[in-house]
Amino acid sequence: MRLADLIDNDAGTLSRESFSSEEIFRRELDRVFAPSWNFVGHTSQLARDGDFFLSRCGTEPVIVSRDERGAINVLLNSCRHRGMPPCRYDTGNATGFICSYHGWSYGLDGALNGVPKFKERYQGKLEREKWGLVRARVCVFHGSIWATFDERLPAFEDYLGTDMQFYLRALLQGPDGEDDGYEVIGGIVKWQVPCNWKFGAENFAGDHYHGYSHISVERLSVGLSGKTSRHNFAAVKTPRQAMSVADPRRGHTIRASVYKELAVYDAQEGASDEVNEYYRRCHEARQKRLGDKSRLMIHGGVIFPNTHFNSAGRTTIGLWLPLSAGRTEIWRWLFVPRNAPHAVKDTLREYYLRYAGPAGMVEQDDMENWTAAQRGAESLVGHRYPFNYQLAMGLSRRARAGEWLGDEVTITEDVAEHNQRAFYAHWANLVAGES
Amino acid sequence: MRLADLIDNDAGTLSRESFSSEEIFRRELDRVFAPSWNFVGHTSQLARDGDFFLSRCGTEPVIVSRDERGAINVLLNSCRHRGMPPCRYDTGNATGFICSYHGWSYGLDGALNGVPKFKERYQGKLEREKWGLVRARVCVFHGSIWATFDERLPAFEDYLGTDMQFYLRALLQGPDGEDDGYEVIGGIVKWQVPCNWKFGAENFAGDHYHGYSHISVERLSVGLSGKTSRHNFAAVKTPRQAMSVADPRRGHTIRASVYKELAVYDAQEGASDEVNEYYRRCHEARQKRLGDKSRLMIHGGVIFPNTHFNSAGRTTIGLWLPLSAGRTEIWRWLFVPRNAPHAVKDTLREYYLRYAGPAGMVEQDDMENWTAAQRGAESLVGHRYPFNYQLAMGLSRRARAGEWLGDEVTITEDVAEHNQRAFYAHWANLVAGES
Amino acid sequence: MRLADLIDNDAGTLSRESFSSEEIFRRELDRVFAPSWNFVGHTSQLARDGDFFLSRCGTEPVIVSRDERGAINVLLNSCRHRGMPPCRYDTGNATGFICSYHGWSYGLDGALNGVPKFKERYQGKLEREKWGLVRARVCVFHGSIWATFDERLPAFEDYLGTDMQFYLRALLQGPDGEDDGYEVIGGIVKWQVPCNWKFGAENFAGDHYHGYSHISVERLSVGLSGKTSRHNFAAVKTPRQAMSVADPRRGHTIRASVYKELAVYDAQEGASDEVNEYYRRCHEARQKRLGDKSRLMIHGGVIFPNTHFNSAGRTTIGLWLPLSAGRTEIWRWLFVPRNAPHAVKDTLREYYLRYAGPAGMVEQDDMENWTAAQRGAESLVGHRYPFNYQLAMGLSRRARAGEWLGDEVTITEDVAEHNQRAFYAHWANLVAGES
Amino acid sequence: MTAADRTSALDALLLQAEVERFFSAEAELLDERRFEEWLDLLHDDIRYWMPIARNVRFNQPALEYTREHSEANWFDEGKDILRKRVQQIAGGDHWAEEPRSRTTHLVANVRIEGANGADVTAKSRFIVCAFRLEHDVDLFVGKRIDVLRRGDDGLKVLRRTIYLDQSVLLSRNLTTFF
Amino acid sequence: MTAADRTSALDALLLQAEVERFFSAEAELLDERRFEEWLDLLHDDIRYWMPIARNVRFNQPALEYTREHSEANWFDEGKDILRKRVQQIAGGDHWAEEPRSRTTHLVANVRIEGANGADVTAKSRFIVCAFRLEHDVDLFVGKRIDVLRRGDDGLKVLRRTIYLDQSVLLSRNLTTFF
Amino acid sequence: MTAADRTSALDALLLQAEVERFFSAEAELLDERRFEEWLDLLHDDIRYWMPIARNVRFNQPALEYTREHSEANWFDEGKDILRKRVQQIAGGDHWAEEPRSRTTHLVANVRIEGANGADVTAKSRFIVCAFRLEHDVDLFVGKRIDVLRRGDDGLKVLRRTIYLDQSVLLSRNLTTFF
Ligand code: FES
Ligand code: FES
Ligand code: FES
Ligand SMILES: [Fe+3]
Ligand SMILES: [Fe+3]
Ligand SMILES: [Fe+3]
Repeated sequence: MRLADLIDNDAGTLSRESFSSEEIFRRELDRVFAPSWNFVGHTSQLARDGDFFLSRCGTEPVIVSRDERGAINVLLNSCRHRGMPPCRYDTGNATGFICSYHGWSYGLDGALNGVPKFKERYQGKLEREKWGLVRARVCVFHGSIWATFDERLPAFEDYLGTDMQFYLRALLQGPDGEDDGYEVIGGIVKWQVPCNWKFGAENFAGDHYHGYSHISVERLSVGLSGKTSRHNFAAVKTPRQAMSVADPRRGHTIRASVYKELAVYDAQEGASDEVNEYYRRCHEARQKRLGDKSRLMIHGGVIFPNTHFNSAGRTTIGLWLPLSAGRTEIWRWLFVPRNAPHAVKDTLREYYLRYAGPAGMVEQDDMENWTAAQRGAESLVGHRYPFNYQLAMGLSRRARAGEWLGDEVTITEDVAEHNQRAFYAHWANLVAGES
Repeated sequence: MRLADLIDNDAGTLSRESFSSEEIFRRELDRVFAPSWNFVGHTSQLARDGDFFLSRCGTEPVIVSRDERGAINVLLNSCRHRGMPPCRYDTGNATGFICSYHGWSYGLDGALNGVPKFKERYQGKLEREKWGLVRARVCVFHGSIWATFDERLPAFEDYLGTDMQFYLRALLQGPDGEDDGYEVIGGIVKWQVPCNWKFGAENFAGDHYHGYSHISVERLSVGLSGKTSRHNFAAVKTPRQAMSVADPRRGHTIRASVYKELAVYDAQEGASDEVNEYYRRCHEARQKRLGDKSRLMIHGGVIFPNTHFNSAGRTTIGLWLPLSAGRTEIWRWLFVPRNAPHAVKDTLREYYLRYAGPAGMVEQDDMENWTAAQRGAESLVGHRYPFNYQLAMGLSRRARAGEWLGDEVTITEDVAEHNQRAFYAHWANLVAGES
Repeated sequence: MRLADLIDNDAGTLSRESFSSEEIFRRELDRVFAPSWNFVGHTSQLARDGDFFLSRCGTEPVIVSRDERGAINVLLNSCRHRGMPPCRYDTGNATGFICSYHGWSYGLDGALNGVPKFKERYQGKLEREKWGLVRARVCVFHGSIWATFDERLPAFEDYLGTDMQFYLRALLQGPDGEDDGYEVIGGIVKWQVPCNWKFGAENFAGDHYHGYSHISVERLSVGLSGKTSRHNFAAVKTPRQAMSVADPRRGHTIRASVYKELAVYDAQEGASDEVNEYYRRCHEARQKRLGDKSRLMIHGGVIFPNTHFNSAGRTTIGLWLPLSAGRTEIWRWLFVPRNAPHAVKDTLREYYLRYAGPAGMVEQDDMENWTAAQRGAESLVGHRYPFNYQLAMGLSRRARAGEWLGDEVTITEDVAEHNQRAFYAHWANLVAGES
Repeated sequence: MTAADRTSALDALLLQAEVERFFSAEAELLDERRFEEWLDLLHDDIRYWMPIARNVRFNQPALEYTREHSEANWFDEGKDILRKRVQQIAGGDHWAEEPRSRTTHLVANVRIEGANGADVTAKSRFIVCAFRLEHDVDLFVGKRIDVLRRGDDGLKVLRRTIYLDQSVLLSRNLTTFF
Repeated sequence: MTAADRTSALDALLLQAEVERFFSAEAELLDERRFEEWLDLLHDDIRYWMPIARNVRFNQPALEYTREHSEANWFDEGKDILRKRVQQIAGGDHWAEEPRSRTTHLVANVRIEGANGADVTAKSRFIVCAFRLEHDVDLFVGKRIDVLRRGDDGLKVLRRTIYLDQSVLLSRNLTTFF
Repeated sequence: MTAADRTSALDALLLQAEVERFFSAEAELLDERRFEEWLDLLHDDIRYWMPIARNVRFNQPALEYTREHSEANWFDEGKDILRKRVQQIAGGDHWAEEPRSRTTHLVANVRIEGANGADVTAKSRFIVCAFRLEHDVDLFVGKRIDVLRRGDDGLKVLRRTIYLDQSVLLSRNLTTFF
């Protein structure tokens, strides 16, 4: 197919080959993933100097380490001699990394410190300072760690844009509205799904519409409020307005609601008295701290291209790591309020485990549907029939300039495929545009 | 290699890359499978309105359904919204299909009947009548159901041609010679073989020559006559002439025999008195009904490209579904005479089970040989040495015009690779010719 | 990437895509493997007429047989009719091979002797003498059997070159220095490693530098001397000089040492008195027979491209069979001195088993490192950072002309990546050069 | 428990052990390709049935497996056909098993569901792995229900139902016994 | 051995057989999708825990599996959540299990590590295969440690620890019970 | 049956249970990487042999597996080498096992073939799964024949023959014990 035909923004349709063509997948690696900032972890995973953990920066295996000077490094986990990963432990504390093949040794900052036979046999030929581990550019944003190997990419803040800085910062605020209010709980959840990575992107970007996927869990009570439904906020009586927020120039998207008035606390986290009390206090502290802006409830979103986050009572960040057009590996970080009592952390943790991931009663049905939809994207006859993104088309508008919702972004209220359209419009520019 | 060199019709040779090249495989999907009529099932599988079953149309997953008006529909099993298959049951009875992703619902005829939030959020933007399940063209031929997604293809009857209409109709006649005389027994046999789909095509097209593959089962008695050998007709004393019949312009082929005189019934299905009596009566009814034409015994054949059938006491239809150059999925329908007593149906069924498929004592050795031959097709040195199709070359002739054997077809008597040559000549025109 | 940039001989670097690109892999099959001589086995595997075994010639499955006239044949194991391998037994004794598909039968020399229905149905159309199994060119060199399907390639001796003839002959000399002194023990060790075939090539070519890979086994005593370390010669006190020997025009390489004076026997094979005595006698016989040249100890090497050998107390020959850029199958032949007492053969055999292959305490760590290094070769960011081959660059020189070390070859003393550079320079000429 | 309870509990144990030993010995005969001896473990009236699994709606379990005696099954036969299969392999000319596959029959979760008169009904789980030639691997997983009949010469398999978990068989052949 | 030794040895045998029978019967309930009945085999206070495996340095085994009650785990829950999972599947609208997967739970190497009072601790190995739709196959392999408590209505699972050998789960879902 | 028969039948049961317990405990030691303790279960004169499988003509079964003491085998060694392997892994510098693989040893179909004097011969089937790092999975399947010798400190493995069903090993390494 012609790349120009991948998307039809006016019709609100997208070619199925966007999900199934290995040729397009290779273009994505080159034009979407390589020039992007990626979430790689959180400062709470690096409490002490020498702490490290393995992560991924798009397709690339990286070491995230905290060195002797407390600086955070993101290093390509591949020896410069023959490519062997010098670090093979998911997590730990170390003074450096020794490659097990020929014994080159690297510092926590990637510096090539030791080379067997360096003097005798390299005789100055090897410029050691040029052969350290490849270092990524790093940005720490309210506790979250971001990296890229693209030297020409703008700084992370510009990559985010003013408005998305506001939303991402808000996401990382604790329930009491304090900045950098969360910490990661041990254990990153990792699994694979036989579908294209964009099924996840568009789901997290703004799929308010797939309620039918979850009718089984909606029958039950899995949230913290004890009310039927999977969401805690289902218990809140204050009326709210769902909305999709997108930055069309950058591809970032937010799923959110705005309460029509300052929300009353309705024990939506009332799993137990202790938890209830904690959240009530946080609720009040948050309204005091943020005032009118506390009407905002972020459900989640996507930092373009593949960093997904959930909020609204479940703060998790996920990476959708592209393995092939039809296969994706997912890594999920789970967050709890840094200063909460253990009971709160444990209650949240259990809620995440029954909600999210391959054992999550909610997301299991997402995974099943995405996997099945991938087969449809691979149908050859199907390639003549694009996917439909017409939900609430023509109903978006620029956010009211000057208002705190932002003025770079566009918004659609209520259920919509607004964010998906914005995501794919930007994606198609990168994949099909001049490079 | 140059596509022009794929085949040498004069030398009777075919390049091994025809079986192993993924590039040629992709051309096949486009030029051989897309523009073809495919068997997808049988009317006896749809006894009641609302009955449906899943099938394949070439590479495409389809729903075959009988709607409220009794009409038969063949629908691409892929939701128009995001591609999810709205039907995930191999078989059943339903009033329609609801997609489990966002809940779009379709009728038995594929019409998009229900769309959540249709009024509020699609606001006339979504033209529902244009977004039903993709409907294939359908033709019911003497009980067999055929479909294609190609709008430009001629009608099924023309695709078959006059003579092949005669042979396919004959295949579908019961043992007593009555039209549409068979019904499918429950359970389609499905399995995968790591070889190219054409190994099956040429076997069913006309491989009278591979007796050596089956010497082990020929030692034993697996047929209904109780005689040693795998074939019932081995028991018949009336002399007959094997022949290969091919339609060179369309690629269809038939394996058949013609008895030199009206055949005597030699208890070739004499498994038991009841079965014997049934077949004796059918034998006489058939001779009365068909007269001289009853001398014809069809062994099987191929409706181009990948619908295979067996006859001569074992009426089965198989689809060879191409997964890749080196892997094929096979679906096999087993047929019994619609009006036969249970004892006959059960006897036939047991004969099929011990003969055909992955548990079939006969076809197991075919599968093993095709799998091993695929390795030979993949040999790089082998690519310099084409396969040999010279058996009985130059011995074919146009069928005697006006005679009931047909006048569009060409024929070779006795063992030959006549049909394989005709099949591949047509195949090479499609794959290598101007499109 | 541009093929011209694959290698930078001046900088001593090689692109990681050489190991991970499927496109380069396809070029290798065509330009490196097809035009090469390959070790396929040893005459000691063919004691009697009719003996045969299956092997590989590069990517090609072959039968190695000894016919009625005692001649050795290397035949493509693929029937000329439809490609089925006529031989499916790893080893045995036979009068010929019958294809199980249609029963064509071939002689031990590949001649097509039998064709069912030859007279009646091929009627002279089939020129039987042209349709025998494809025969490879064969060369027996001091007991080792070599083959190629390339008609234009020079004779094996010229392919080896004068100096490499000397080294390969030396490798095949028994411990007493007698030519063709080894025999294969039954059972070829076959396994697969998920890495590119060249990781093995450069290891066997001359990786004296990866000692760090083996620190675990160096802690223990696995050699025959009883001394700590994996090598028998670790026990020898006579000083020696490690060296890397390469034929830059042909890509062949040798890992060797030269003792500074005639070495004393230090019970390096002193596993038991019997073994010790045998080797002491051999040691003396060898010095007598070879004189000054007995100072040479070959550790191993590579006959370009993928025939690897080990020596220095462990005589094994291995084939690295390329399956894909990222996967390789290894076949390993184990050799023992033809005339040694059983105790010696058994002692050596046990040494091989604990040293080499997937159960080998030494090579397990090689396999692990190569597998991990392959991931590094696949890193997309890594593709911007070539592998480093600068060890002891600029220290090589032409071997002293006229001296017995050879004058076609170049040499570096001590630890070096000299041989890797020579191997890859030749490899890159073939892969990237005009063809 | 009472002495009587204890005695019957131990009797149950002895039966359990006998059945497990029977299945293990049977598996060895198959893996060692002693097929003739294996046939001797089958009752002359054995019914050997392996239905085909279908994907159906949760409330239609009756449709999930093809029916015996009337629908297509992987196997649905008696001793006569099983004997022919053994004879076919024995000749060395049944190419799908020449050279022979290397199989491992693993039987676990053996639970005796009941015994009445001469018949014992046992449920079990199986994994059958079949390796052949250089690289081929087939994995067959599922459940078995056996009815064993005790005669003068010990237990014989009177009825064997094999539920294979695959729907589309991912292997080219079913040349092994279950 | 003495009569007393013999008696206690036989008692141990009876207990072993009881526990194996319990696990086999449980596996059958799961594979036959009789989930409500399966719940009855679980103690009301059951802790059902499956940690996530990490790759760590050989001398830091304590880091290898995520901790109960504080870190991310595949499962770390009680009967209330397990019951919800059963209720979810029961409806026929839990798409990840509609149509149902075909599972085989194979339990082996059952070894009773100790019994004190009403509680029996048993170690075992499992292979769970889950096939669904036309082609999907998932293989789960690992170890289990069960504490079974004996009550008036027999044994119940009081605590189940499941060590899955995978680190990155190669399957899209964990919709089966272990 | 007679009281005497019953007694000997129960004795057989006790032996069967003892052997199964031995194999289960052994598997746990391996999966828990308590290799030193595992060595203690091996007789000092143990022969540990795993031949290589070849594809041969049906009537030449003697050629199918490489011969002990004279041909190439996967393993063909005694306790000295096995101890070295254990020492190698113990150091944390044997890269093929650093970080450690997660293994599950599953032993089934244990059948005691005979006992004479101090020696018990048992046949069994095994599946050994080895997972390592993020994604690597190896599956080893086959049969085992063990000769166990009873001494003062209980049973020890005097001889272990391991028939692996693979011919070409599809894994890069065999760093686990069987
Ligand atoms: S690959 Fe790391 S030191 Fe050689
Ligand atoms: S994919 Fe079917 S409704 Fe969305
Ligand atoms: S393929 Fe060998 S005879 Fe036909
Ligand atoms: Fe969802
Ligand atoms: Fe056939
Ligand atoms: Fe090494």
